Amino acid sequence: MTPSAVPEPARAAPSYLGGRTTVASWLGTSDHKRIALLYLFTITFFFMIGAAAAALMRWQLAVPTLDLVTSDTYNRLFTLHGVVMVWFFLIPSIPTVLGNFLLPLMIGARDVAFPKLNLASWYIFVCGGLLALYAIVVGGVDTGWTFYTPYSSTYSNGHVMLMAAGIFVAGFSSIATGLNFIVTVHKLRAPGLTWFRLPLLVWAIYATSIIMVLATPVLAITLLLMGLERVGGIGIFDPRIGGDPLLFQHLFWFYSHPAVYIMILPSMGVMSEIITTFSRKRIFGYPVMAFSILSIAGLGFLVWGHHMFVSSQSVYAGVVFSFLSFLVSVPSAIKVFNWIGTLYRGSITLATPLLYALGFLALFTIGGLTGIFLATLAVDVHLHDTYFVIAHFHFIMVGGGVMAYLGGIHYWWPKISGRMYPERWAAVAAVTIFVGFNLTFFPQYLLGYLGMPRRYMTYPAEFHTLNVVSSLGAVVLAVGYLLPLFYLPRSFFRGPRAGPNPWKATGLEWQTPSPPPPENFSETPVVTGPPYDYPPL
Amino acid sequence: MTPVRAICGWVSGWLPAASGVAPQVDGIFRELMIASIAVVVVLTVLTLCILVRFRHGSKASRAAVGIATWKIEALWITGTLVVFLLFFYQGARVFADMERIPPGLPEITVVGRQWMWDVRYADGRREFNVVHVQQDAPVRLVLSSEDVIHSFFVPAFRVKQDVVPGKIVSTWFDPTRTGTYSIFCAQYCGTAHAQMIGAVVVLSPRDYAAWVRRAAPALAGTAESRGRLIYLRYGCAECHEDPQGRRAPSLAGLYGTEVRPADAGIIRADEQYLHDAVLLAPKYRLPGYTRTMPTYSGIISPPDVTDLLAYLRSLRRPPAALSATP
Amino acid sequence: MPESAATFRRLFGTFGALIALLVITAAASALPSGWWSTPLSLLIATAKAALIFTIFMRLSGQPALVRIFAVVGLFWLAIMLTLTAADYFTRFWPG
Amino acid sequence: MSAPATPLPEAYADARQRDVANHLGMWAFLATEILFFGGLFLAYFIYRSTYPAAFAAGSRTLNFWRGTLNTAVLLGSSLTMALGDAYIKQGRRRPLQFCLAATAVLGSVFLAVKASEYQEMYAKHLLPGRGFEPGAAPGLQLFVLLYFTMTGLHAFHMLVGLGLMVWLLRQNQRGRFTAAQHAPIEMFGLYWHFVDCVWVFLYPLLYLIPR
Repeated sequence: MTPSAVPEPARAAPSYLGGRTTVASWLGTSDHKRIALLYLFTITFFFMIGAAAAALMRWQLAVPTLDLVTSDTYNRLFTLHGVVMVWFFLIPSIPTVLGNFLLPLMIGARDVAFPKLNLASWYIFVCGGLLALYAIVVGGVDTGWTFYTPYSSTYSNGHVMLMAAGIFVAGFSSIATGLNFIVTVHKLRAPGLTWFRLPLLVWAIYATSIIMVLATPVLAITLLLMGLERVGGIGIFDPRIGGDPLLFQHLFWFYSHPAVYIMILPSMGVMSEIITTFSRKRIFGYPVMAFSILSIAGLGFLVWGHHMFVSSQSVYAGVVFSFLSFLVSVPSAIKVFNWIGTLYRGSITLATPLLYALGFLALFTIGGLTGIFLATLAVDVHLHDTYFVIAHFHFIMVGGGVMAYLGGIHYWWPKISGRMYPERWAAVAAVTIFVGFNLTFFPQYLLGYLGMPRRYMTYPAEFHTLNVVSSLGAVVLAVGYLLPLFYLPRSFFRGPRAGPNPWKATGLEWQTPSPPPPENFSETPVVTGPPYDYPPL
Repeated sequence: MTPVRAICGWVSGWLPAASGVAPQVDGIFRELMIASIAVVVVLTVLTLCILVRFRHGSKASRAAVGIATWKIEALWITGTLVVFLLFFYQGARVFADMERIPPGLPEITVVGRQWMWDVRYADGRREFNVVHVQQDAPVRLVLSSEDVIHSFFVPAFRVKQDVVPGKIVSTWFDPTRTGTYSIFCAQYCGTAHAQMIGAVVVLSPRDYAAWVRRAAPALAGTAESRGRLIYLRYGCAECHEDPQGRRAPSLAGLYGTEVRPADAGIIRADEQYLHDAVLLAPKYRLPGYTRTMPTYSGIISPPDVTDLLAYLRSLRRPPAALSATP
Repeated sequence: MPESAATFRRLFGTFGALIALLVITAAASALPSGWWSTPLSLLIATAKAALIFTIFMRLSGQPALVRIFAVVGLFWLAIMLTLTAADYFTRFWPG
Repeated sequence: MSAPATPLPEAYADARQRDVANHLGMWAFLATEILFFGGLFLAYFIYRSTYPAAFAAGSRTLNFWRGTLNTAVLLGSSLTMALGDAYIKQGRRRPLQFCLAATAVLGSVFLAVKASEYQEMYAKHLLPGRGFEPGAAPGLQLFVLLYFTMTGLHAFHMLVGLGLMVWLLRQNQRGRFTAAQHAPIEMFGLYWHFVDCVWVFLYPLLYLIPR
């Protein structure tokens, strides 16, 4: 049934938005719902900065040699795009916004385990963000988001220390959030809510939190060592005294590959929620889906070497990491099959969240399959560090991560704001993003196969036509991303009122008024049945 | 499948397969493309049919699926795993061939330096950003970097090898088709990373011989002769040709043999060992010598080190004259 | 849990054991070394750390979940060490 | 879980639940510390296997006796911390005050001995960088770099610990801690014992490399 606007519900309790609305009440809140909105504004701000850098890069790359920016500025642009998008948008996106808002609601808790730590993690995130912003404003960094030594520690003249400090601080926010969610899921589940009755988004956020807690410290030590080497002029990665730059790569990728699973796992949780609701059917193979999430989180720590196949890493290690990389992609494939299995014999309503979910399904499948190309040793030798890799991770991060994030925002918008988003505009935006995305990034697969290296500001003429298509696609994608920025804030104040459960979905978060009262539930709910317990069709 | 095979063939035909290994890599790439396109087409059609057939309000039957779900799950888990392992095995097999360098290939030293490729041939000729090779004559590239990490990438040969400072890495290719193929630097290395482009010129045997005659060697004499001058200029003989053999080990015939340092088992004295011995002072302590070798980094320039290594490699052990070797 | 005199005796006992282990490992390093000396010193260090974890940090009295949290960090560290070693110790493999 | 008589400020049903949650949170934090130091242990492990001779030489430049003394001092501070924790569980605040002070003193002694070692290394031109002893094997400078990084990071954690102890001493003076409510002491105890465990591994790896 299409979401019908519900007459003005009797105001039982003031919502978390009501009550004290002074600035101090927002900046001093320890209510997980308000902290979620604080994160929402912050990461949207950073998304726009990263997107602006991407727009400039696509403009520069529209023509083989264009002097829109100098090569130094271009290097700072792609570093800015990488750092801001990875650490200040993608990693916090679903866990800190949807996770913060929904985790306590979904497990029937009053708040997260350590509310004050939750607010502290937002402040730490803002401090890290300001440091990184300051580093960008005063001149930026030209090392790439990977900070490979010896360039980053000895030869770069950008503000590497400031940027590394910003990321170092933002890492602690990631650890604090992860730690908070792990203890919350273990300790604050409602009575009767056993592990196998948890919604899959809770599983996904739990697994993501484990990766956040266990991977981020290695990034911290890596940036610290790189910083020491840069400040002291001498360091353990310095080849001049026998150090090995590959050790930096091992330490960096030990964090950074699990980090890409931090970015994609929550999206898989959102997918399971949206697809079950809009096909009004129980998830296909719940235990397999839950174990797939955990095995992705676990195996994700074993595969980092596939970033270093051609970096003079030993052949034996290459074979080991290639094998493990193939293993880690099996759970993702299973999840795609299970989502389609869930749609099968369901009663499907094509609302915007499902449009985003179907977009995710298509783009994540292509992204995942091209990941197999890169895991195949012989083919990776040719494709490594080319635009094929750029297309691969954008299909996963943007085609998968951002689509699921937007789908989640639209799906839970009635719960967050108490009002419905405009269905027509939202559908237009979803389709525009899907079309623009494919136009932008699919040509890059071909460019990559033809051998166009990444991080090139100018390129030989034979790559021209595909780059023009990609740059045009970027324009369409930009329009697609701007639309929600207009209609969502408008609908926050003037959208039609949505009742507690506009989608008629199962799940504890839909059994409380929307927007929910500060203490979430008047009395702690008791869970009796399995998750996604839709009546047989 | 013919249209799919045609598309893949058409796409992979854009980039010439100009080296021995290229057809194998393209073969695996084409198989991967066919499998991926097949999966995407099947899943898309399946999803679209489901969306239409099971839309809200349609009359299609919603009875539970007869087969136990775990059977279906087991089916596509094993199916996926088997297909993946097949691709893994093929990729690893071809990769092992690509990495195992056939012995005895002519060597070209390529030094990556911020934003150029410094190419030196065995007979002393030196070029920048251009490598001349003969058709169907496999060549071994001895790669090193003087500053940051670069990556020697020739798309037409499907060859790519990161060039890490402080490390000598070798790769090889067998150019099968004549023509000029671009070299890119694939690993970000600074401001002019995008301008660090070179070319591999593959000549037919006749043209290659003409080029060898015509191109005047940029440097006097061969690498070995220049190496000997460096060997004498820095007084290596003073320790390494000590008649009693007490000050330092003799270097004659050292290249390629095994060395027994005090505490690290058996090490082969290859380029890396000699390069480190000269620039970084010996990693391992050889027992029984009075002098500790000073480090020459910053004293002997890297190009000279390459020539010195060439000279050391040419030093064969004179038959019985040297009694001093340990 | 009630803090009886036994707890204090246990603490002092543990401290004694730690100091004893320290003396052993220090003495062992003075002896002529062999292949065994590094593994031995690491074994003793692990024993000392285990003592501190279980008694001083009271892991023995904690529910299973807390003990898992205590060990998971070490397990992940082991993953990092072994897989990186897989690269460094086989660099000369293809000859 | 019975409905709480007075709703707890946080979302917990009872104190036992919150105590376990505190321990879970602290141990998760210590897992991050294990991996944080883990990066350094990985670097040590790789470079020691690449430059065995230089690391053995480097280990000989360190002052064995001061290292051993420091280990004993730190084990002692762990004991006093554990005693303090046991006392407060009996509700006895004065012995806790004494134990905390003893732990702080032992921690300061450790840092003082460590500072003297650094000074001695400076005197022997073993500070990494330009002033490094000319002609030394490259691995030696890597060993010294790792020595300073590992012990420096450990010393930093000790300084943070001392700072927290000052705060705990003031809180205890104001009678904040009772037998029922002493989570900060227990959590700090875990942190302090962990820092001691790190040194337990640093000591043999740096000081006891066999000849």
